[in-house]
Amino acid sequence: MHGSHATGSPYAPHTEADRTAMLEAIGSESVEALFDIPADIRFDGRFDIDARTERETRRLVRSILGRNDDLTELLGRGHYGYYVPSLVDHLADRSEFLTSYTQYQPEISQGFLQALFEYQSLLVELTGLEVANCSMYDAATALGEAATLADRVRDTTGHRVLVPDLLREERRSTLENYVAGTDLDVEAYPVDDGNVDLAGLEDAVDEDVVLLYAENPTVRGTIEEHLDAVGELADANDALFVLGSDPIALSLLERPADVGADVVVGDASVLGLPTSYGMGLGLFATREEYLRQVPGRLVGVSEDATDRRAYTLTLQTREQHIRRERATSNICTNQAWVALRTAIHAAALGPSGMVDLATRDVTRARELAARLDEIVGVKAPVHDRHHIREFVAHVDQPARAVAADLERLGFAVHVVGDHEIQVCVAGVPDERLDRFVEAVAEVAR
Amino acid sequence: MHGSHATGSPYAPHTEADRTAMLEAIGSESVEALFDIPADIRFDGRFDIDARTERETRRLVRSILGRNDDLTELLGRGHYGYYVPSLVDHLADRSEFLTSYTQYQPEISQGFLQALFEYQSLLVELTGLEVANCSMYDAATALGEAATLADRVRDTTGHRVLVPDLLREERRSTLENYVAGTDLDVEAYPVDDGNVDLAGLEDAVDEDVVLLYAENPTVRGTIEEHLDAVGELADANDALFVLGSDPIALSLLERPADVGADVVVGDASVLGLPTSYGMGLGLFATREEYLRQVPGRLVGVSEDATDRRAYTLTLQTREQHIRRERATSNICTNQAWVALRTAIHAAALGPSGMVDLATRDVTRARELAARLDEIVGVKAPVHDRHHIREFVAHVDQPARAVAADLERLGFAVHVVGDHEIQVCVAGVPDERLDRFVEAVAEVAR
Amino acid sequence: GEYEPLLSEKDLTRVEVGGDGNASGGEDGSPLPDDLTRDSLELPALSEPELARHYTRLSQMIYGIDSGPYPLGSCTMKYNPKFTEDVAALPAAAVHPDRSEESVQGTLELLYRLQDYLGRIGGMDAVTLQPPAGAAGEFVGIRVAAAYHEHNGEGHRDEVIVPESAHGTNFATAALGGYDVVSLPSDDEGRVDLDALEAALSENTAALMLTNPNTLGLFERDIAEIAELVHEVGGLLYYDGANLNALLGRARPGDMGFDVMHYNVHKTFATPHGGGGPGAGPVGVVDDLAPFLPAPRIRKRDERSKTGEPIYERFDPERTIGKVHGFEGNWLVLVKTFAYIARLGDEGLADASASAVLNANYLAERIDYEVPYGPFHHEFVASAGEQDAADVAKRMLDYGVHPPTTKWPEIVPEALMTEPTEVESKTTLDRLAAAFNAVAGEDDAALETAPERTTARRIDQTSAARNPRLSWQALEDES
Amino acid sequence: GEYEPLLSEKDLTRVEVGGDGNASGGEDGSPLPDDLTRDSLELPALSEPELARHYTRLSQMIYGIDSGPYPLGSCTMKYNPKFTEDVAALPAAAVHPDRSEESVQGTLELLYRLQDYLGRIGGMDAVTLQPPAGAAGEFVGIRVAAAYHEHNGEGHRDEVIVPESAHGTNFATAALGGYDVVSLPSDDEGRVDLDALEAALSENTAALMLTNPNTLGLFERDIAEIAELVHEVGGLLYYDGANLNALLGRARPGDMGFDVMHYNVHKTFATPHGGGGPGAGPVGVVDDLAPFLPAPRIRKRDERSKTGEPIYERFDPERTIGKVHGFEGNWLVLVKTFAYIARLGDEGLADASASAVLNANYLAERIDYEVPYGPFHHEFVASAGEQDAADVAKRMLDYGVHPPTTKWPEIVPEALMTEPTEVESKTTLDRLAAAFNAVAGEDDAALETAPERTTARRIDQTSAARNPRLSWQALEDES
Repeated sequence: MHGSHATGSPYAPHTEADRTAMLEAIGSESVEALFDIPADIRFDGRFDIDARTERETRRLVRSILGRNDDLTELLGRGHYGYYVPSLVDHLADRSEFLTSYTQYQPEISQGFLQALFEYQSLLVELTGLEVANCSMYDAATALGEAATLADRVRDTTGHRVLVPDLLREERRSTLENYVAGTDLDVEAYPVDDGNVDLAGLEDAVDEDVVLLYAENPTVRGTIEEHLDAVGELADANDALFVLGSDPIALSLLERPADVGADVVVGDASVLGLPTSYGMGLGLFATREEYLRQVPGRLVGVSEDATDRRAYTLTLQTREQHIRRERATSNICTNQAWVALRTAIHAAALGPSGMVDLATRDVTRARELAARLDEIVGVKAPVHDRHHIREFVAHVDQPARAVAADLERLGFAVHVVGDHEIQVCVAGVPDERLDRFVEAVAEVAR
Repeated sequence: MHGSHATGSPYAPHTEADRTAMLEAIGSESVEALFDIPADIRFDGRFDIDARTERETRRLVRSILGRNDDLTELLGRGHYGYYVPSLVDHLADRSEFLTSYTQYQPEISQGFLQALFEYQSLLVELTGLEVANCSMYDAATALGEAATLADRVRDTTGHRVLVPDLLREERRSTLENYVAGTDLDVEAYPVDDGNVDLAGLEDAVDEDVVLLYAENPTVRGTIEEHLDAVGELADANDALFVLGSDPIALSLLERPADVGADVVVGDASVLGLPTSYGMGLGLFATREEYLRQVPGRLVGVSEDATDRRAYTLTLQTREQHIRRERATSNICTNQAWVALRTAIHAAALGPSGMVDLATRDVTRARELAARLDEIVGVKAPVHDRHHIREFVAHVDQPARAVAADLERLGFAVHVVGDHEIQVCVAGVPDERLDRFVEAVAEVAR
Repeated sequence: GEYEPLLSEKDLTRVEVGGDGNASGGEDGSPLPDDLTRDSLELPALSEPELARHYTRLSQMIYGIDSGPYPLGSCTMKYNPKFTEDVAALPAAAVHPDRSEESVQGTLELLYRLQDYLGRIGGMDAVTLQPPAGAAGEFVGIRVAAAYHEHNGEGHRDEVIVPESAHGTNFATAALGGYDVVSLPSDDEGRVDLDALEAALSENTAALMLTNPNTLGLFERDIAEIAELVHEVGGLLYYDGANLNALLGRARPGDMGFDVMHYNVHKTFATPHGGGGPGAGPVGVVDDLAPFLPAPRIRKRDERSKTGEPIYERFDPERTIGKVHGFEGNWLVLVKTFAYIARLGDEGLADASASAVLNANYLAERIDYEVPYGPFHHEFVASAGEQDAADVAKRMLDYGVHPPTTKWPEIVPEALMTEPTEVESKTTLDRLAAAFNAVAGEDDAALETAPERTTARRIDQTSAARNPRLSWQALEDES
Repeated sequence: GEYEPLLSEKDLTRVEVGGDGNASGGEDGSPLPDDLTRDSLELPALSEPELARHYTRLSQMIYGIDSGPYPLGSCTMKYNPKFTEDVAALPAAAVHPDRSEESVQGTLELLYRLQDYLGRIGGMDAVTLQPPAGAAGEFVGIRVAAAYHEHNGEGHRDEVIVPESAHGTNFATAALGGYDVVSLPSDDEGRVDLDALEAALSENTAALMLTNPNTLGLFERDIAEIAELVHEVGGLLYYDGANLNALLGRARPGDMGFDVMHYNVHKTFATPHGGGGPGAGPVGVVDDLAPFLPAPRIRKRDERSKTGEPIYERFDPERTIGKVHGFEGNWLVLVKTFAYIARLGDEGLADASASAVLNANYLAERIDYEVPYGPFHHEFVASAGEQDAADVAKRMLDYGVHPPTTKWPEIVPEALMTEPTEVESKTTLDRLAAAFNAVAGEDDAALETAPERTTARRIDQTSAARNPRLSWQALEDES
């Protein structure tokens, strides 16, 4: 594209004349002479990566990704494909947002700081907790950070972290890596028909518990019916009550603060990101009392030299670049731009739009379950609970075979048991659901 | 998306409360009462157009356009599918460019004015003429405007406009509409083997000719070999010599000023726009002596109150909003945003990139013609001339049948005679050309 | 605002063309004989990062619809829904106009549906989508009228009547069509003077061009009578669609007696203006005029495809005037137009007009400047009174808003022609009113030195025109 | 710069949830029992035009890479090629991570190829793409090291050595991994002090974390000896990839003796930083460590598809540490990374490093501030001397450029850590140098009151921290 650059980086601007002038100024004979690398470890091979034109590169990626099948995804379990309004792309893609650095110079970053401040405020409203940071990587790592927070803030000598035995295995594994450097151990408590088994939990809890984790909705799409009791159990044992959720569910379901949650984690990118192979946005909110132990970045309000309101990253002494090994987390780069997208999407929906979306997730899941339940060879939902977005269905045929057959018909579903599939309505248009019901009827008997 | 607007325009922001407050301020009972329309012509029917969500609308358009076949287009004849660098989209789509109005308030439009000034400068370099306007609609309308310019500037009482008999019929028809309100008549002069038939032209020209039009390259992709002679003929008869071309061809071919062109018209969007069903950008450049007769907008340099350089639309007294029926044209909205895209694309290529692109258009067309010529049943190129981008090939089979067969194999070509097809290499990757040669071999014998 | 150098001030690189100096490097010299090539080409050679910064910086020196209110009367600067850009960018939209009908059924279907939508919205029988802008639409209307009269043996009709307050394009278009323009004064209430109209009409009248509501925002209440008068002498009634956004769902030009009209898609259907285009100016006509429309139009075939879908085809109207664009107009703009209409539907379109009219009336109520004519619809024309309207506009820039159209129509002294459109909120209208009122309270000195807070301060128009420098080459020659 | 109100200052609408006040209107009340729902939700309700203006205005108050030079040492703010956004936006990239392998062969192939590219570039045998940022990559590296030692029965190793001048994440990551951090001072020339290293190493050493070139831009010339020393005591050598952009095509961590490394894709492969992420921090390891990498990784199957294409599958490394992300990392960022590498190829990558090093050396030559250590590569650390480095940075903002990283590494008093990257032209470097030099010539008074020409003036950090107001709700409570 850039005429004088037949070879070399198309994004490096020097002409031969520039290079010569610059070397002369430096007093060096060649660019290579500037590299102070001992000969014995010099790399004189090649990576064997061909350079391509922009157009060829685009065609290469298109051709590789073209191998992905074009399926209607009825997939969820922590990652969702809601429709993202075009506005979100157009605004978030403005290069000032997309290509700026972390806001260490707030005087020239007010716009991003304000957007993140508004994102924090959105989460404060949704959770009822006073403090939300401006992002972790995803739900799993946010849970891991909550555990290290628990490790820091609890007075007790406890070491047990309790999680439901219905938990995405990836989320638990991530948590285990996060606590590997602490004395904490992760244990599971029982679940009954898709909800916390309160009696079983009561048996499991003792003073050694520093963190009690529950999710609402659960990974199977069920809505927890006795969260307040879970919160009380945690409180009674001086354990941190950590609740997993997301902004859409939180628009409709009980407010975490009202059931005693100390920390809320989850994936906030249910708003803002389309399906993106699991890329997410770690939601992290907590009570004010833990403010100085919060991991990640916080945007606060201050004043500038003319006394006008100004935004800035604050309480940075918690962070790695200042506190080093005593930081509240090692996180540096987070998911700021995704938080921006989430904030724009939420603003585009407005409060009614968010409540409506969550409400439709309940009614559409209920309706789909009822329709599947009418099919010979299918029972849905498996759990006698309220659901949002998704539910598990029993199939008389082996679930793997049913899923494979559905895939041939253009639909992707989860296999979650030998005879259980899980389906999610989020983002799937009505007429696709109609065709899905037909497809299930075709393959399930 | 906007919660409070279940019905109504999603882009009108009023809540019911706003509306009430505003009506109260106005002193009107209802919005309908503000419409001062006699009852007998009130429309009380419906358009019967359903409202849709943004997502549904996107799916509707995608589904309609999905009926277009996915073909490799070897099509040209005035509209081309060059690769447009991603940079062009990203910069031109910045909403300040895309959503601003004509620069009647230059103090808050400096950026667009400068970009258009740079576009004008690009055309000045390419044509060698001193003045370029900041766009007409397309090549055909630019030719029409050139004719009305000729009508205004010529002292003679002439009324003949001469165009080559090899001219896109649409271009000639547009020209005829533009001169319908004048005394001018459009006539064709002969072409010989894809070039101006100089002898024939000499016979056709007389003092009555006010405009002599030629194209380089011609609609059949041939390069004119004696443009200077054409220019001399025009000059000798006091006719305006109008040359049709485009920025890519002009990067390589003879400079219009050097062959005596008085006006250059053409489609500048060969740079900047991908294939877009004929949407274009009318290039219009001329000699300084015709400055005050130029149609369309001109950006000039001036100074602001602090003596800093500033850009502004200038010589507006030529235009319809001031001069009304004595304006040099009726044009108001032009193709400014496309001119911006063209300017960015040209800048991205740089001078070497532009010359290279045009050079490849010559060599790749030549090579493809040679390869087709080897196929039994094909002779290419038909014209014994130099070509750029495209050429005509003779096929022994009926051309319509060959084209239809090629379409079934995934290739679109022009049918330009009973046994002539025309093919264009612009924007077609090499490997597609390879497959095209195979396809022709399959269908042409 | 910092000064941004011209591209040419950042770099100019001269590349030799042809012969040994060939830029294509690897090639054996030029592929063409020297006498067919230029000698050299001198343009800026800059890298992608440098260009990204250049154009980003330029964009920052532009006020767009996403910057704030843009109440340009008659220009109808609405918010442009972002999603329409996405549909226009669909790869399937990128097709060549010379494709076979069979292979572009999607494009033809979209065009067909848009023809149909526009016909319903305007109350017209047939629509062409070819004109690439409003003025081009006017030209089609005038050419169609001419062809119609010619066909009826009335080629002698050589006058087009245009109200004094009409858009400049009306006059220029009539002249371009070869007509003598007969200018029509307004009556005391700002509307067509029926007596003057009767006086102007004659057997030489080809057409009357009219905007309704007119440029003062006033509905021409006598439109039925006007139509009758024009038709009586055998003339045609042309509707300038610039102000159609005031009437959606409440009145249709076809029902008022108009024979031919153009639609300004950016004004009525929120396609972006692009700093001066591309636009689109579809034209609708009554049945009698349909045979004269430009070629091709799109129609549905009687038969259906094997899969049961309708099949679309191009056709040339029987007595077509031919072409007014080299291909079929500004396709990408038409895609956005279609998407906008399909998004809003009946209710959305009707609400757009309702809100546009409400907003204009509310804003007029809120500003201190006098508004002499009414009742107006989607726009109003205030008078700057003792102030110079152009200065008022410059000063409004300092308050961070875009000013109205000024000094036109001339029937209002020091006119401030104001059209907020439906997209402004009450809050924004209040802010806009505050800007008007702040300026209304200032003295001439403040106005004459305005603007002070903009990228460029007041620009010297006279110097630009007296000494035209229209390219960087001209600047170089100067220095 | 004009103040932009908070969304909540433009509107706050409370919507009742559940029961009669249900926002979903048409529904028969809430679909859930009241005790399972919240009572209400209060958020801004604004229209698309209002939001477009809000975020457009916010964007105008941000300095991005398209605004000008961004010479943040160690942060490597490069120009982000626009086309990489387009490939990441391809509809085929929008897939769910729980899809069957058969149905996401495209995604698996891209990930496989990227693993392979990164392995070659770093000289590593196996690569995981899962870590969603550089610090997450460090954490994977430390966890892998721990698992490796554990597997070898050396779970007692509880120390990680980190040079004083290292990135803060190195310390924090080692601590998060449960290690004691042993801090290592630099020698007089700014490099690892071999004697100090020998003293620090022991049988308790799990790993040494090192950046090379280090944060002063200096190549650790003794890297071979360092590797030998670390390996001798059974420790592992960790490469912090933050400065890899200095070495592409000239030296590879694997060849230097590093056992494990992370790649910062935004620093080395020009993915956008997004104002703080998302990033990606792939980790490469030598063969011995490969069994411990996170699950899953991607490999090619032996057989091919019916159409002859390779088939890719996920697999769990034999002794995997498990997961460090709920799914498979920041996929969209990885797509951009792949596209960047595939665009540049060997020559482009090598040129990127060459130009980055040339630019740093040229800029250092041009500025008046002293640069105490060298020879440096892609970055250098100047000293502000008597001036306060943070004030220097604030004042540089007034000259329209982004300042360097300041006050770090502490080995240089009042450090100005400067990295122009390869994307800056000589002209821009000269402009940047002029900004440095203008500030160098100014007195403390000018520096302390800076910045003056920015959207916000100097911001009071102390007040923000002393009285934390972290949401609009907190602001309301206050007023």
